[in-house]
Amino acid sequence: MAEAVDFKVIGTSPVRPDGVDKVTGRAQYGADLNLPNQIYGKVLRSPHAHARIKRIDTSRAEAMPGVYAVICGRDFPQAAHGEIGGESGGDVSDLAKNIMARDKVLYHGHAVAAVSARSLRIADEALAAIEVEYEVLEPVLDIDAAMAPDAPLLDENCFTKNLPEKPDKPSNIAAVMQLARGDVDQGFEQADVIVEGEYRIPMAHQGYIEPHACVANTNEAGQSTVWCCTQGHFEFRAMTAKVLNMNVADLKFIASEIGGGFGGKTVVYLEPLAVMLSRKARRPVKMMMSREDVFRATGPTSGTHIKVKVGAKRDGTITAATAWMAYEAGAYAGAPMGPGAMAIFAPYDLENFKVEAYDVLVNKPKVAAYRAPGAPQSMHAMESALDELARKLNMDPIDLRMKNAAEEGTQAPYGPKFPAIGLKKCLEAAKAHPAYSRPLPEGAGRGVAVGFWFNVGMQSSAEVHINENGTVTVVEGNPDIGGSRASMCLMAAETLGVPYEQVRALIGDTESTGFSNVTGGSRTTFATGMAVVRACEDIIAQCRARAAATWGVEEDQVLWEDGQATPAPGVNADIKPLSLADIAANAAKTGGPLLGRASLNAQGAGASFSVNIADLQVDRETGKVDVLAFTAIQDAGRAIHKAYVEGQLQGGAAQGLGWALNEEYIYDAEGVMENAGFLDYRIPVASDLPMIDTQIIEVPNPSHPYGVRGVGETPIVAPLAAAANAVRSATGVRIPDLPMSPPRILAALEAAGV
Amino acid sequence: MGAFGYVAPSSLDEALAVLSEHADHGKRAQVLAGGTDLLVQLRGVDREPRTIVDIKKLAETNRVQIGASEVFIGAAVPSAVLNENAELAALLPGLVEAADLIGSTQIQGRASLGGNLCNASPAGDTIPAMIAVAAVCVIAGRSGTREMPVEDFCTGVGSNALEAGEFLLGLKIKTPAARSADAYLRFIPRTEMDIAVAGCGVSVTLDGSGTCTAARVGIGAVAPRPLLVADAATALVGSRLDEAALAAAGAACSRAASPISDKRGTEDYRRKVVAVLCRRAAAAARDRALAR
Amino acid sequence: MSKVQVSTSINGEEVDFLCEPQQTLLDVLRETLSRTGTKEGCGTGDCGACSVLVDGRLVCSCLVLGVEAQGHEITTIEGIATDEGLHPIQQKFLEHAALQCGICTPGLIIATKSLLDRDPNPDETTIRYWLAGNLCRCTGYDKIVRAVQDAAKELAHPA
Amino acid sequence: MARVVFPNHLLTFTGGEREVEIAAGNFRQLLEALETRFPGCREALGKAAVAIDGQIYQDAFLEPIEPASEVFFMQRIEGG
Repeated sequence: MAEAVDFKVIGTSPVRPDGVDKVTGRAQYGADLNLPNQIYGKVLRSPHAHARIKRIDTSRAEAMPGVYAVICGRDFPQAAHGEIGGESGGDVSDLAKNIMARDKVLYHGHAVAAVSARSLRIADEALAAIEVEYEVLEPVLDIDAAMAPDAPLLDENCFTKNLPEKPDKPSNIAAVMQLARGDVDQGFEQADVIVEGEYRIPMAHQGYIEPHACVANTNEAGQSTVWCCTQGHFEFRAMTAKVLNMNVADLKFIASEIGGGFGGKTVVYLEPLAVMLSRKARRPVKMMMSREDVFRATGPTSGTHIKVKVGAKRDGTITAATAWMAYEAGAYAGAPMGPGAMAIFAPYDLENFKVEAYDVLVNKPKVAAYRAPGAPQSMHAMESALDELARKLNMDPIDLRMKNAAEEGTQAPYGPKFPAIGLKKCLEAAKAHPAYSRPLPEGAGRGVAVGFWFNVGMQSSAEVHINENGTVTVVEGNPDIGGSRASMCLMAAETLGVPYEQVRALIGDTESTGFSNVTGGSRTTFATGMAVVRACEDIIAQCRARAAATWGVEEDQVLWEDGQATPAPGVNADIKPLSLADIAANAAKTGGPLLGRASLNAQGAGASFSVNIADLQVDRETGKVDVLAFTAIQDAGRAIHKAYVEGQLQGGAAQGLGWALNEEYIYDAEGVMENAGFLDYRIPVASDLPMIDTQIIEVPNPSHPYGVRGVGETPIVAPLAAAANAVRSATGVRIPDLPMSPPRILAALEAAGV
Repeated sequence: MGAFGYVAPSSLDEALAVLSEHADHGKRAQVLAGGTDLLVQLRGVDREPRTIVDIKKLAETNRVQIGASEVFIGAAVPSAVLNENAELAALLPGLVEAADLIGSTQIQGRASLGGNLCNASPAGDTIPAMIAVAAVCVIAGRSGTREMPVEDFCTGVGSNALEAGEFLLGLKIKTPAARSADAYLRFIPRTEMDIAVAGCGVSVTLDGSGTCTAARVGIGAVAPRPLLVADAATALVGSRLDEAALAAAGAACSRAASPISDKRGTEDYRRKVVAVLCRRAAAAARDRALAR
Repeated sequence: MSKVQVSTSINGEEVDFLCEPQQTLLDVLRETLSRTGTKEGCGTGDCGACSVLVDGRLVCSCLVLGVEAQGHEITTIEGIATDEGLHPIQQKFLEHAALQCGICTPGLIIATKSLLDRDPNPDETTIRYWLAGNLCRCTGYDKIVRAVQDAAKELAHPA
Repeated sequence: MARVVFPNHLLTFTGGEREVEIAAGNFRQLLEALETRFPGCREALGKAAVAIDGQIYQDAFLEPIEPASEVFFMQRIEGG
């Protein structure tokens, strides 16, 4: 990383290249494609949370006029066990069963059959004509009950993984994980003060506004083109190929514009069904989930039960910390308990700690990634406990965190030593921020909390084309969820030394550009950005060579400065610099079109830390919470597009506050989700929130040419505890469980007698 | 299976004829005003074919008339139109507030008092407010129109007193006298977009000394149907609407409530909060009446 | 099932279409007329992504029947920009980075237009409550509110 | 000799050994050396993420390893 930070365009906030189409309704999202001859597919879903499928009779539906195809579990190839690979992980066979149940349904809303028909109405009527006979089983809905030795089993072949020896009988505990260092018993003995807490959080959904949708078009040779909203069309292609036992080369995936994902659009649900229906019908099949389907049958994030114990000396030094954490996986193994366990103590330099984490099957939808998967839940527990610890020690909560904060060289709880990180700078900024010292109105409270996410790199490809007039087209493979085209253009413009307006970025389909992993893990600006920069460097090298050829000098006698090839000092002073446009105009004579390429597996994603300050007011008669002010401070490494970095901080804050205050999956005793809609799954609306203040800290990531750290996930982590700590400060009562809904707050206040 | 149909009668007679014809032949017809409940039901819980009878083209259901002694609000007038009517908002601020609380701006562009009432949700926001101002339902049927106090209109969760072939034409409300005012408050977890966890409408009339001479209190979302709480009114009448009287009225609301625990709130919570809302709404109504 | 013929006006153009009586206006716009700028986020009036104006009145098109469009004037996101270019609201949404994924943006722009048509100078609270029916999951609303405030200024005093 | 540390969930493949010292020039050689020492561990270790001197690699292969290097195997990290 060069010291000079005198950037021309990086750190500005220009209008995104795809903007006009998105404010005029032209941009095409998942459900916006209509093909000639298109028919509609719909899914029949289980009315039971746990049942064995005895019989499925599709004959009446198949005979209906206007019905083209009916499929159910028996029509699918047997998917082999094996890792899906890529970002999402998990088991292929589980994925296959999750998108279409075979012998058992494991949650209310689990797909059991699908139809394609001339119209949505006929498809609905066909679904109603499918007969399914179930043997209803007792649902396992509560995480503690699921872990009990005598609990009904979701999967008779589930033997807990990662134990020293394979257990002798199956259980709902799919896997355990432990992290430990030092001697916690001794650590607690050294402590002057010990706090303990127990925290429960129900499942929550990403709540992207666009329901999943796709159009699949299969030809007579079995080749399919699939248009869909996805965070990663290459990985969707891979999953579809594995689930359907197809050749990847026979599948072309085109990523539509995507209306939000937050991790929820990293796995397939509809796409393989649409391919099968389209193959059977020999027509394009369009499938769209309803909002209810999205809640019931796509992956929310885990509900959790977490216990934390922290001991410290009088001066605030933490001597030991332990955590026990159970994460709901939903119907199939794969809760984010690993990252949750690795994140919980990550901000702190601890000598003695122990974390025990469980991946637990319950009769609820299989969880999917949700923004910093696993970390908001576990760090809510730790950051709440630290708030209590600060109170017991009579210490400022920021000072307590500063006393124990990790910095460069600190051995992270998950293993490696941290390179340069920005936690201490964020804490200093929070302490100095006016939001931390301004007076609070009557009845309000202030809470602070720290957030963290690892961030990932992974594989990316990029191509840079120089058009004949010197304008630049960047082609990459990451769906743009939050303005990443603009970031790519900024990095390309900065590297090439050309104006931002001269660069356009587009997202290629799986046949027109190189492989990229999903847009997720806060990796796109980091990893794909790195590929774009390298591809631009490839262009620069080519331009220098062509300038050298034009001038009849050696390549090392040509420099690239301010978007043009210039002769090195001392080289024939009469030579006029050649701009990108000049070189492009003459490209035919110097070797043909200019095309730069890069592909990489980006390493060295930098961890991103945050500190949030929340001011909340509690109506003591109704338990209602108003958010008065919120400040999000985060280390972005380097903000490429400043406004979109702020937007990530603000959006994460809003999601975290929603999770803290109102969002939850509510189930009845039979395992039916009772609030599968935006009316009662209460995400924040505009009038619920104040302006969200942001402060971007920049501790450049040494592994990225411009210092980028991933920035998208960390913002959702700290708001949960910041809100809980603010309610504690406002009321004097610790409410350990989320959401802190009005009935829960009022009941807690009454129980505490305040 | 029958088929869906749609008619938009342009006269009251035509509307009644369609409804009667369906009633007589056992065919299902459903009246459409703003459609904000009906279309949600069509998508989910009730997809059965029927004839949809759109009453928005009738003069009567679109009428808002403010007379010296009586206010008439047509059954299909959208909330937004009520909210934009400054004269109405000044006269019946509580009722207009309640209409303004039904859903989003978008919903208010369609949703009507009449539809909110006929849908007969226990949590319908305008119903307690209408109870508070003693609104009277004007019901059209083949044998003429009949009237019914609004508190008698809802007969249970989702059921109302309309007979086959009848529909709600509008609501009549006595024009409030001097030193009379109403207020409506509801509790929701967010600031907007939620269904009431509890709601309370209060209207009061004060004499020259500020003593309450008449009151009505309606509560919602705390029983199978919105209720008129006579005991709460009794607690207010004769007082100067001081804290003690307000608390007594609130307590009466808690007693009258028979709430359930569900995804929106617990029984205990609803019982407590309806008292808080009653106190706050009565204080707001008092302050408005004093200012008149 | 017999379809009904409907004559309406969409963004100032006469449009005739056939629809089933129970089909929503949203469904007609998107699937029959391929006017896909209007989005579906929930189908139950809870998210505002399908906002359109009917005779200038803001509604959710998922809660309007296609047949009800007969004789009315519908305005959708496709009708907001003019021959002169983007509407100032659209321009300010872009300048303020008031969209991330952009799926809620058409609905928000329509809702903002209906607000500013009525109230050219709304305060922050008014803006937030008027837009409460338009869910956005990406932005936390901060930049949206700022874009609306700036658009109001621009419309009052064109630069 | 590089210091190599295993998390609990991989101890089944190392016979319970948490920490070993291995001489290797790069990660591929390290895996081979570990396979020799703990037969059958290669597949699981190859799928894990690894931190070499503080740098996390999701898919390490030819990354150089110095005699003084610290190598931590860890669970792969996902993201939303």
